[in-house]
Amino acid sequence: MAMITFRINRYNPDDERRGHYVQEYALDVCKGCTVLDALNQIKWEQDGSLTFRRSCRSGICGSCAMTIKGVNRLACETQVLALKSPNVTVEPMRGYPDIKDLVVSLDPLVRGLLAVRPYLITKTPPPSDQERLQSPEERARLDGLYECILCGACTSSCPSFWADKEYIGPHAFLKAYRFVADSRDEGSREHLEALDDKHGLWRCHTIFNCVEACPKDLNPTRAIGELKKELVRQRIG
Amino acid sequence: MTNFDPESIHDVKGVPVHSVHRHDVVIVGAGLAGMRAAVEASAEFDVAVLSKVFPTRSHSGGAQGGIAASLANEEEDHWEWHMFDTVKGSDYLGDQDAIEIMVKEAPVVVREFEHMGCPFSRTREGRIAQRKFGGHTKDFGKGGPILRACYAADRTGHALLHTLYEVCVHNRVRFYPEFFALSLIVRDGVCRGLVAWDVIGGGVHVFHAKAVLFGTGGYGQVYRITSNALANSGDGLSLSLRAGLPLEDMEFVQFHPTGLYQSGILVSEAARGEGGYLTNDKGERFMERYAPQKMELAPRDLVSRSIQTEINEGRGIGGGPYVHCDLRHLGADKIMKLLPQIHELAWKFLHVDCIKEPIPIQPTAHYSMGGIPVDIDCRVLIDGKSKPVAGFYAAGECACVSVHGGNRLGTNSLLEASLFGRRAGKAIVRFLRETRDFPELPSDAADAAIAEVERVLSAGGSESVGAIRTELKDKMSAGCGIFRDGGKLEKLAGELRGLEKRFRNIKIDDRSEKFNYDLLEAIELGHMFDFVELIVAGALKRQESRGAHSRTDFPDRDDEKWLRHTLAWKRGEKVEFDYKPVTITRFQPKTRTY
Amino acid sequence: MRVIKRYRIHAGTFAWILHRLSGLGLIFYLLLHIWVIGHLSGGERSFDGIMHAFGTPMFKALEIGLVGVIFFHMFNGLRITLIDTGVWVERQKQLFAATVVVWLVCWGVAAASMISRMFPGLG
Amino acid sequence: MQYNDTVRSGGALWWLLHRISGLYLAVILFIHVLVLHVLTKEEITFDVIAERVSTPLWKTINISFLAVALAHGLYGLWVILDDYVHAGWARILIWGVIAVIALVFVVYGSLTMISFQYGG
Ligand SMILES: Cc1cc2nc3c(=O)[nH]c(=O)nc-3n(C[C@H](O)[C@H](O)[C@H](O)COP(=O)(O)OP(=O)(O)OC[C@H]3O[C@@H](n4cnc5c(N)ncnc54)[C@H](O)[C@@H]3O)c2cc1C
Ligand code: HEM
Ligand code: SF4
Ligand code: F3S
Ligand code: FES
Repeated sequence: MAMITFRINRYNPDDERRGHYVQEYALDVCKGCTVLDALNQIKWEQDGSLTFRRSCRSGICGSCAMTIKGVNRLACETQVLALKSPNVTVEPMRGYPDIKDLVVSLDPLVRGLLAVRPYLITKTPPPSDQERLQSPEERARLDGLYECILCGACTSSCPSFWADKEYIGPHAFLKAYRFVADSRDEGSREHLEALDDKHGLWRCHTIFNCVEACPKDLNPTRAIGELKKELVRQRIG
Repeated sequence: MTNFDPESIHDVKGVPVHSVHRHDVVIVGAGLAGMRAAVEASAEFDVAVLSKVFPTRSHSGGAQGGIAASLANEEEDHWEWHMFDTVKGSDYLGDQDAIEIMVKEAPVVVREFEHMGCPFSRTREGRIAQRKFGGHTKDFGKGGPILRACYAADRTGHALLHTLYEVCVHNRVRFYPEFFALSLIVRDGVCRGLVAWDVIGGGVHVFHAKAVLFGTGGYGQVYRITSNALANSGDGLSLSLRAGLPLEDMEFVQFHPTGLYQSGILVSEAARGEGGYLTNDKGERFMERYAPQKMELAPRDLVSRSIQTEINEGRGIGGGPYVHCDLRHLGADKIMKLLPQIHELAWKFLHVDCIKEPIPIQPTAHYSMGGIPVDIDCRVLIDGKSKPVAGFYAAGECACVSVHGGNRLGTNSLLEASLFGRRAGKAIVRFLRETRDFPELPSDAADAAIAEVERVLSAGGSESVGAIRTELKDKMSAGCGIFRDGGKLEKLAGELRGLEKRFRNIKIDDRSEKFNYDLLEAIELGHMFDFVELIVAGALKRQESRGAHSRTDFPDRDDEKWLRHTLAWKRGEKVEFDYKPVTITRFQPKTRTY
Repeated sequence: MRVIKRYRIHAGTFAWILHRLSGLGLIFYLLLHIWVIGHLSGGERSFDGIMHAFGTPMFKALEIGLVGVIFFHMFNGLRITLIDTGVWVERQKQLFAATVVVWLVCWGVAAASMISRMFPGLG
Repeated sequence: MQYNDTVRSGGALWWLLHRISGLYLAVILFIHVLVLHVLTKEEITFDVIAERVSTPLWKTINISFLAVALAHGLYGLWVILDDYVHAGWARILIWGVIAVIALVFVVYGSLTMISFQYGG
C-alpha cells in the first residue's frame, strides 16, 4: 500500500470560463492496482463527476488511452506502483479536441482512418464454398499490423499531428499498410491515394513518438517507410 | 395514436429532444452480432448502428480463443460431431433445431469472414488454421479433442470485430458511436424504433425505424468478479423487459475457472492446456480430488466448482478467495513461447511474473446463456414461444435461441453472435422487402426515456451509485454464483429488494449533459436491478443442477421436471414465469460425463 | 490554473528537433558561404581580408561547431534515410545510439585536426 | 478546417529527391571536410583555395554542390514551414520567396565559380 496523489487535468465544457484546471485526489493504492482502477475508485468513492472512457479493463478495446506522467498509455494496463512516484499526473491525450476531463474527441482519428479506405479491396471474386488461400508466410506479414486497437495514442503523440490537425496519422498509415501488405488485397492504389497529399505520408518526419506511445508495441514508422517506398515505386516505376 | 412531434415535447422536463432520425433498420450494438447484421442488411437498405462505445471497442474484441466451425482443414470433422458436442455441452437444454442450423452454417460464416479480410492464422496449405478447445471432440465424443476452433493467433475476437467494422465502413453503414439506448418503442405488438441518449453531446434522440435489432451483449458486470467489460451491463435485456417482453433461461450464467484474482480478467484455457497446475493453500493439486483422470483439463463448470469448493472450505491461498495457477514448472522458455499473452496479462494486471511466481486466480463470471427469446430467424417472441413482435430482432449474447442451453462451449459464442447476426440481417431484409411504410411513432414515444434521464439528473438523495453497484455485485457473487441453494437465493432476493429501495434514493455528482458517465452508470444500475431479479428468481425456481446452474440442495439433473426453458416477465413488482419445452431432434438426453 | 501540456521527449523527438535546427542553421550558413565565396571574384585582397577576420580564435571555434552541425545533420540524415528504406526500423534506438557515436567520433577527429592546425607547434 | 490547396506539400518525387540530394551532399561534404580541414595541413589562404577552385574538376564539383545544397536546403526550409504555415496566401508567398532565393544564389554562386581564374 502506498498513498499516491493523482493530479488530474480537468475540464468541463459547460464551464468554459474555468477552462482546464488540475484537481488532486489522494488514494491508497495497493500492488496490482492499475491507473484505471484508481480512477474508478476516485469516481465511485470520491467524485462522481470525474470523467474518462473505459470498457474492457484488459488492454484490448482502446478506450482508456490517456497521458499518464507525460506519456500516452492505456490506463488499464498501467500499474500505479510501477510508475514509482508518489505523484501521478493524468491528462487527456493531446492533439485531439477536448470533450470533458480525460475524454477527447475521436473525430480526427476516424477521419484519418477513413481516408485510407480501411477495408480489403478485391477485384477477383473469392472462390465459392472455400476460403482464399494465404500461406503462413504471407499471413505473417500482417503480424504487427492487424493488432491495432485504434486507441489513438500514436497519433496523439506525433508532433506532425500537433502541427497539422488534418494529418492522417500513424494509426491510419498502419491500417493502410495492413491492407497493402495483405496478399489478398488488390487495391493498394486506392489505399494509397489519400496518402500522397499534404496531410499524408510526407508530413511524417520519422520522429518515432508513435512507436514509443503504442501500447501494443506496434511500429507505425515501419509501416510508413514501406508505404513511402510503395508510393515512390508507383510514381516513378 | 397521434404522431410524434419533436417540437411538442421539446424541453418537456428540461431535457431537450434533439432530433428524430429515420432509418429502415436501427441496430443497437456494434459487437459481432450487431455489425454482422448491419453488413447483411446494408447491401439493400439504409442501416444505422448505435453503440454506447465506439464500434471497435465492443466486447467481442476481447475474445481470444477462436470461432468454431467444422471446416475440417486440419483433420476430419463433420457438422454432426459439432452438433453432438454442442448439445452435450448444453446439458441437453439447447434447442436442437437451432443448434443444427448453427453447426451447418458455421463453415459458410467463417469463410465469409475470410472473404471480408479477416486475418485468420493459416495452415501450411494456406487454409484457415484450427485449434483444440474444451468440449469439442471427434466422433460424437468417442474420439479425443478435435481441431475445430478457427483463430487469428490469440486475438480472434479482435480480428473479427475489426473486419466487420471495416466492411461496415465500406458499405456506408451509418454509425452513431457513443449513443446509449434508453428505451424501446413497442406498441400493439409492433416495434417502431427506439430512444437514445447522445453521450458526447448530451440530449435525447428518437430513432424511427421499420426494424430494430438488439445485439447488446452480455451482463457480466452484475458479478463482482467478471471477465466482462465495464460496458457489459445488460441494457438490452432490461429495455426488452420494460417493453413488456420476456427473458429466457436467465438462471444460466457461465463462470470461467481462471480469472485473474480481483480483476477477473480472463486467463485463457491454454494455461491449463499447456500443463499448468491448480494448487491450494497447502500446495496440493486439488483437482486430484474432483477429477482424478482429467485433472486440470476437466470441463469448465467442473473446474470452476472445484476451485470454489476449495475456497469455500478455507483452502484458498491464505484462506482468501483465490487459488494458484502454477506455471513455474514449465520453465521460462515454454512460457514465453507458448503463453506469452498470459505472462503479459499476469504482469500487467497483477504485477506477477509467472515464471517465478504462481498466478493468483479465481472463477470469473463470463457468459450468459439466457437472454431475449428469439426464433431461428432472430425474431423476438412476445410470448417467448411462437408469436413474434413485428420488426424487433435480437442476436448474440443478449439473445437466447437457445444454442447453448445450460452451458456454452468455448468458441461457440463468437459463432452464435456472427451467425445469428447474419441470419437476423437476412430476415430483416426479407421483412423490409414486404414493409413499405414506417410504423406510426406514438406521440409519447420519448416520454419514459426523458423521465428517466430527468429523474437521475435531478436525483437529490444520499446513496452513492458506486457503493450500491458494488454491493449488488458482491451479493450476486455470494448468493447466485457458482453454487446456489434455496436458502441463500431467498435471502439474496430480499437483499436485492432492499438495495433497489436504496437505489431510488441516489445522489449524483455530475448534472451536466455532456459526456456524463455518472448519469449513465446510474441508468445502467437501474437496468441491472431489472434483470438480476429474474436470474435469482429463476435460479430459485429451477430445483435441479444442470450445466452452469448448480444447486447444492438439488445436486442432480432432473429431466422429468426441468428439461424445459424458463420464461420470465416483469409485471409491476412481480416476476411471472412460464415454461416451454426443449426442441429435441437428433440426440436424446443422456447423463453428461467427460 | 491552466495546464501547460507537455509530452515526454524521446530520443526520436530530440533527434528530429536537432535535425530541424541543424538544417535551418546550415541553409543560412550556406547562403552566407556563397556570399563569401562570391568575394573571391573581388581578388586576393578582399578574400584574405575576410579570411583574416575568420581566422580569429572565435571564428575558428565557430568553424569547429559548424563541422559538428554538418556532421550531425549528415549522419542523422543518413539514419533517417536508412529508416525510410526499412533498415533497422525495429531497432531504432540502437540505430540512434550508433548515429550519435559515429557523429561524435567523426566530429572529434575533424576537430582534433583543426585544432592541431591552429597550433602548428603541437602537431 | 480545410487548408488552402494552392500550394501542396511535396509528393513522392520531392521526397525521393530530398533523400538523394542528401546522400549526394553527404558524399561531397565528407570529402570537403576531409580535404579542407583534415588533410590540408597548411593555412587556408587565397592561394591555396584559388588553386584548387580553378581546376575544371573542382569547378564541376563545386557548382553541382552549390546547386544540390541549395535545392536540398531550401526545400528543407519549405518542409519545415509547410508544417506550421497553413494559410494559403502565406504558403504562396513562401514558395515565391524561396524560389527567388534559389534562383539568385544559384546564378550568383555559379557565376563566381565559372568566372574565377587563378592569377586573374
Ligand atoms: C474475455 C472473454 C473472452 C471470450 N472468448 C471467447 C472465445 O474465445 N470464443 C467465443 O466464441 N466466445 C468468447 N467469448 C464470448 C464472446 O466474446 C461474446 O459472447 C460475444 O462476443 C458477444 O457478442 P455480441 O455481439 O453479442 O456482444 P458485444 O460484442 O458485447 O457487443 C455489445 C454491443 O452492444 C452495445 N450496447 C450495449 N448496451 C447498449 C446500449 N444501452 N446502448 C447502445 N449500445 C449498447 C455495446 O456498445 C456493444 O457495441 C469471450 C468473452 C469474454 C468476456
Ligand atoms: C550532409 C549531408 C546531408 C544529408 C544526408 C541530409 C539529409 C537530410 C534528410 C534525409 C532530410 C529530411 C528530413 C525529413 O524530411 O524529416 C533533411 C532535411 C533537411 N536538410 Fe539535409 N542533409 C544533408 C545536408 C544538408 C545541408 C548541407 C543543408 C543545408 C544547406 C541541409 C538542410 C536541410 C534542411 C533545412 C532540412 C529540413 C529539416 C526538417 O525537415 O526538419 N541538409 N536532410
Ligand atoms: S498503432 Fe498502437 S498506438 Fe496507434 S492506435 Fe494502434 S494500437 Fe493505438
Ligand atoms: S511520431 Fe509522427 S512523424 Fe512519423 S514516425 Fe511517428 S508519425
Ligand atoms: S479499458 Fe479497454 S483498453 Fe483500457
